[in-house]
Amino acid sequence: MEFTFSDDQRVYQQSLAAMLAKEVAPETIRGRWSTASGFDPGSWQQLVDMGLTAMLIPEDLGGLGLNEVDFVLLAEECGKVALPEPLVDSALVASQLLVDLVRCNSDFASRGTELLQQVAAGTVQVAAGHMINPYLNFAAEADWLLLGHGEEVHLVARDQLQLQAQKSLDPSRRLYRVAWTPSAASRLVDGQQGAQLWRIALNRGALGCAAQLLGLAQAMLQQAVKYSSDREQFGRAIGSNQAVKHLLADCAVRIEFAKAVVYRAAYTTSVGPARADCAVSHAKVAAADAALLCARNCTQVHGAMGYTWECDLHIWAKRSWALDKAWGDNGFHKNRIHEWLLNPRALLGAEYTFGASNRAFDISTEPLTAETSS
Amino acid sequence: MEFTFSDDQRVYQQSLAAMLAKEVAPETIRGRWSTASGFDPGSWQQLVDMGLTAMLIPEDLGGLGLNEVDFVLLAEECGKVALPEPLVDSALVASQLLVDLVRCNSDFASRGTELLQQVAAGTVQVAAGHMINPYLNFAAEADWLLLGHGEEVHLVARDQLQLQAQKSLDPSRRLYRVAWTPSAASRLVDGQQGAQLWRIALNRGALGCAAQLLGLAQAMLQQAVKYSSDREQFGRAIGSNQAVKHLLADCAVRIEFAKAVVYRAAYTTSVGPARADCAVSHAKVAAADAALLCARNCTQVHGAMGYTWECDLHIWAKRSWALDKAWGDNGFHKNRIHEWLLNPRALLGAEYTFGASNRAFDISTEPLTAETSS
Amino acid sequence: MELVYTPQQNAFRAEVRQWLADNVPDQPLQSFDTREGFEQHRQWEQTLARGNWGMVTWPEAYGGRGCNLIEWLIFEEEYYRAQAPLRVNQNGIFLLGPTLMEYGSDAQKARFISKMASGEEMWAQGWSEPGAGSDMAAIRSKAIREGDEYVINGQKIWSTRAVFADWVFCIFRTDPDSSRHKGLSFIFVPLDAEGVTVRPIEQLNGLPGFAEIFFDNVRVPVFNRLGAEGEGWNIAMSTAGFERGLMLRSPARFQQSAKLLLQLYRQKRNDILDLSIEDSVVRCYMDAEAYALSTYQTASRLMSGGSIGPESSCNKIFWSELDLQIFTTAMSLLGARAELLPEAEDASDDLGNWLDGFLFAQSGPIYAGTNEIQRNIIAERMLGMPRK
Amino acid sequence: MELVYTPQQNAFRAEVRQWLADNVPDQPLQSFDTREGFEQHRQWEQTLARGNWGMVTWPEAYGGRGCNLIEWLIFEEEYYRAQAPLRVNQNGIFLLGPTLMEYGSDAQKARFISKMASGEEMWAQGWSEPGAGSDMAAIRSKAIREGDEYVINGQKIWSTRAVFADWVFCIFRTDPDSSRHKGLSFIFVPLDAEGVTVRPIEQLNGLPGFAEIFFDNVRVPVFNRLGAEGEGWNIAMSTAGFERGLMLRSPARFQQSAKLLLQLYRQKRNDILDLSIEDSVVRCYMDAEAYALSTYQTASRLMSGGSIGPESSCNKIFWSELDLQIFTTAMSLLGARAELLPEAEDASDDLGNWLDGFLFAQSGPIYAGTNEIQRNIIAERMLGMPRK
Repeated sequence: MEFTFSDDQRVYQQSLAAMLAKEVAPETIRGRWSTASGFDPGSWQQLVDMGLTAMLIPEDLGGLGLNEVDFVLLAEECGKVALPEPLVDSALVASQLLVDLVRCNSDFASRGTELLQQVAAGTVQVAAGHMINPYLNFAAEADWLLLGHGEEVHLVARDQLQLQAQKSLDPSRRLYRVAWTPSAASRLVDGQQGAQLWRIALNRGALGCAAQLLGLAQAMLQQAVKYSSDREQFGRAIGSNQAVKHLLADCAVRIEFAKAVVYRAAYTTSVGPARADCAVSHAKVAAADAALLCARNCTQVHGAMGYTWECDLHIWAKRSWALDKAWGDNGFHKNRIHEWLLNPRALLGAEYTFGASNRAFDISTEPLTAETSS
Repeated sequence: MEFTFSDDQRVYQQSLAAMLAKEVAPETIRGRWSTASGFDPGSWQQLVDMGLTAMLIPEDLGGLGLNEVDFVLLAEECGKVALPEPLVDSALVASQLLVDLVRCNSDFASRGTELLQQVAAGTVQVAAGHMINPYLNFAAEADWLLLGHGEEVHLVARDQLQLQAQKSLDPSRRLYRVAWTPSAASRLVDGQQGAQLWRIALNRGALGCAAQLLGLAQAMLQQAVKYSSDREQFGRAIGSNQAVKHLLADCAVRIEFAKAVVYRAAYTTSVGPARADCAVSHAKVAAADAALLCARNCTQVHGAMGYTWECDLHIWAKRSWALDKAWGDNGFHKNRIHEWLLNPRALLGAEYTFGASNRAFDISTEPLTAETSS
Repeated sequence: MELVYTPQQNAFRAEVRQWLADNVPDQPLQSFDTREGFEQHRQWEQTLARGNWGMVTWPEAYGGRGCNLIEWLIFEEEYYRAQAPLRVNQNGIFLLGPTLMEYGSDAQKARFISKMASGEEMWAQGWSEPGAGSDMAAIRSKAIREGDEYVINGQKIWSTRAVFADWVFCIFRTDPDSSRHKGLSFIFVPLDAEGVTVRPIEQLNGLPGFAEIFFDNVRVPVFNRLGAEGEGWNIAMSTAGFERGLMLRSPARFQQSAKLLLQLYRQKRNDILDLSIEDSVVRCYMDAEAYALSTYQTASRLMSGGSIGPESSCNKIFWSELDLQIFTTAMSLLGARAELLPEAEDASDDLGNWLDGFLFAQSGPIYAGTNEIQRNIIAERMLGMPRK
Repeated sequence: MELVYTPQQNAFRAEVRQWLADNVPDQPLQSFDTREGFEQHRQWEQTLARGNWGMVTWPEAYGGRGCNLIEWLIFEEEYYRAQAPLRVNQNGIFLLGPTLMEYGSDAQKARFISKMASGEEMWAQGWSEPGAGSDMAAIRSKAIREGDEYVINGQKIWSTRAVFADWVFCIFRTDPDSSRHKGLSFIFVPLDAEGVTVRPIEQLNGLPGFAEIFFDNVRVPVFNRLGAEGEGWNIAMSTAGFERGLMLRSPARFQQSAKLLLQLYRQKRNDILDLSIEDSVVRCYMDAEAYALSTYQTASRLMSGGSIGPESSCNKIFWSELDLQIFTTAMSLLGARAELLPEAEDASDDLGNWLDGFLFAQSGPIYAGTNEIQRNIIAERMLGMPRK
């Protein structure tokens, strides 16, 4: 039982943070808003150069073979800067779905492997559309799209589909409604296999959201602390008011108790993404709660300034409001946990916090735990 | 449209408040706790002398012929002092149920009228057991009890039933489980008529609870304001801390917005107790929310002292916790409103705040409003 | 207590309803935070004024109807029920108007009120300054008397509607040696005066709902001062009192939102998994009704000679938190599509104005005195807790 | 990161589970806030001590097992799972014990630790005074040195377990001219010493969970002072640090409560109308798990050489609010019968200890530093916000 990150993981996190601080400062995000694509190829190339598009791809498929625990701190950093580019969905969901497809469809193995090598190298982008998300973020940037027809998984080239842009409240998000015609040629797996793959993709997508929301929450809190310490009213810093302190202390508490939940979800996904439903749903709910509270309280602490376009806070707040509902909203995820808690076969109690794989004593039947429930 | 109390109503309220301040001070309540009955005949007699047991009985049946609007401020005062004696249930529910029985059962008219005169004069006590309350408070003090068998209403003498005392967390409450044998002789109305009477009784009981909860909330807030203004910590009154101020300001807000809701429920009950479901349920929920918030925040403001038996605060807090669940708990009452809101025939919108009786324009069908819904 | 409308009140409601049915534009107007939308709303104000519906509580002499508060509440209920346009002239008719009637000279009333009422002159409000937001007494902008004029230098911020309005009412420091609440005066400035620069400030939705105003040797006649020199603070407090009094206008707004929320809930509830959504919807409806009931009670009390006290700070907290709750619940009901802007192709009818309302609701606990300041006021002035 | 128990850890869990199954009394003990219940709990402590299970993290030399923090967490999980008795000796083994090991002389350790461990001597805590509750530096009770003794005068309050305990550890002012944090010393006093008067203070449930202690020329040997004279504040802060460190003991308690709540919910849910109850139950379960996860993470960090910082104030707020939420939700599930005392005839099995737990939960946000003070600490020390 060991619940800390390794030095390597922390070093990677810090390198990424340093890079992002330069590449994705608020003024550069505002710059992207006025471009047609909203996508900065230079920043993306730097992410590629740091290995982020390759890291979760297994070594035998041309990647670095790292896992969700290695990635979760990086996704958190992407949240902290409100990175517009869809790195997290791309690396954590789309590439991983490609890997899964390579593993379960031998006819696709060679083409898929080639595609993964291009993805790792940053020469090709792949996006995954999931039925839980009505729109696909940055679909126009993808060369290939993994899409569902029923539960089947199809691979479609961008020029084979129609994209209808849909403006989001977050100008960094570039949503598209995707219309396309499925064919036998585009189908990679049938519905039976696909159902499991989409379920795993959902868990990965929600985990990525949770990690980003955790980062967004911390970034907003940091900004509000700074603003309230600098800004004076009635002759003293507004942050010296107990009411302001307590608004932000409440944010700190929620963030503090979302962290381990998100990291547990990353670990659980890394060892068994199909058995991570509850761990991931818990992470999504906890991180979203923290981010929504920070959006509210940090806006409040900023006063009228917090309600303006020119104050950077809304860059984080709007992303939080959007990600709260992406990859399954609060209701969806709480409901997954509720259904599990009501399952009479669920194993409940402190000794199962980390799942039944930890049990050391006789349990005659094969009961459900948070990690094995459907 | 006139939403104020009359001078007479305010004067009556003040007279009662003055009397209660003497008769029901915390030390006298603590005195009752050590007695077998928990009932103070002297205080009861003073309530009788002030006309409280007679006031809601119609003049033609020997009472004062006042209504729920006249009574609601008095019930609120009973809450403010956490009156142990069951005046509110007795005057607002039991006597009124007797009145209803006299009106709908001519065979019972003369005996019922006699009983009402005795109730008004304070020589006899009648209590009403309702199926929504598992126990009957101060059942042992009643000479006669109105009880349900299915939906039938029966009148039973105390010596015809078995009482099993059940200790409440609130030592002022004297709960009893009531066991008895219904007979044709004890039955006053059948189930068809009874159903409507019990429903009206529930509305009156919940209204009485709501008014008392409103009083309890105000009393707790007042105590916490006083304590925090007097008590010093770190060299100044703890009430000068913004965090303490805001805890209590939140209480004030909830109380402020429960008041008109409770008074509207009193009015609605006075004009049509069978059509007061939603108004009463709203009042119960709003007043209970206020009282529960005050119990929590005012305990918090008192610090360790608020957690002791010797501090009077728990007299009010425990009553609040008990009344929150009496005459239908929060879930029951919110659910009545929810069902009404989902009824496609419900009239919704600001113009129906006071019910459809206010409409001045053509509405061809006879739609439901909060006050006419079942 | 008699919670029934009189036949007269019912007749009044019917009249309002009919007039609105005949006059409310079929299509929603553009946002008044755009140039075009502002002019559309100005026209609507003029339509209202022509029917004498602009400010029903004002005396008939000023274009009103001399209505009492209950009638005003009825008017507002019908107004929101008809989904009539938002009031672009709110600063004028609800804040400055009553202040003018109380403190203005006859000549000032004659000059300003009817043009305000007719929508010909639209007003912005100019109180806050950088460094003097919630702490209004920290105002530094100066209006120095020179003969029959004041010469104004300084800066205002968070001035609502100032981007497209015609006039702004401000408080300035007329005694340069004064401090805090003293030496301030209440002065009107035309926004096209020489030396005035208006810098729009965009809100969360990207539209300039307020502005920063710079005054560089701006000259206005002494006639533009309301009340005596140095009395600005008291007059502004009185205006702020009217602002708090806006609660008398508001309940119908929240009841209408709660009703729309309920309709949305009825449509979506079978698709919604959220375990807490029912409770939220019911609470929103109850709280909106509680707010209305409390307002009717206050109106009755005021009509019997009572006054609005510090308990109005309770109102600010209650409605702003309710508003957040209503729109947050709506966003939950809309789920993943809630983030679409109204101009998105897929933002079909069901998305309505929920997103814009959600963004606007974020400002409720902030403007007109933050809720933290309101809680201080409740604790100190209503409950009597110690200041220090 | 490897979130799997080692085979050794699993074996340890199995051993704990077996021992508890063999030793936990069949019938629940009476409350330790009664004389009889206190002695029952003392016996249980002695049983634990005989098995070396009293404080598994202590060195074997002191009757412990030298367990690391993960093992301690496992022990506590099993302890709560077995519904073993509450720890009456908590002040001793969790607070004073570690302090003694850090600051005590060898002679003091020899004198006090084993009797504490064996349950022979039970400890109360004596820090607060009337007028010095959250503001501990305002202490006025004095211990004046006379030769080899201290002469103690003054008063302590909110002393948990003091009604039936044998000893109390206090801080007193040993330098009468000192103020605030200076001139305080950490001293042990036997509660049967001449001049000591213990006045029980009854809690919300009517039982004396704490006491006021009066000291009237009480004499204790200088041997009873822990650490140097004048160092009392630092030592007490270290003890308070251990108190905050109690979080390392707590998660299992909340997880067990949440599990029982869930079982109650499964039984009652079909009778329950409350629209928000499902959400509450799910949140309680999630938050209890979040608290456990966070604690495992902290334990891992501490085992890698990290330390507990101001973020422990987050713990206090989180668990105390969670505890309130769990028991408030249980009361909602129990409905109108929730108010019955455990001794009521109808308080059959389904009512359990929920009411007593609900009452006790009210104290959570108050004791060991109110949540308001914790929020100040978070804001100032963890977030770095300005003090004034």
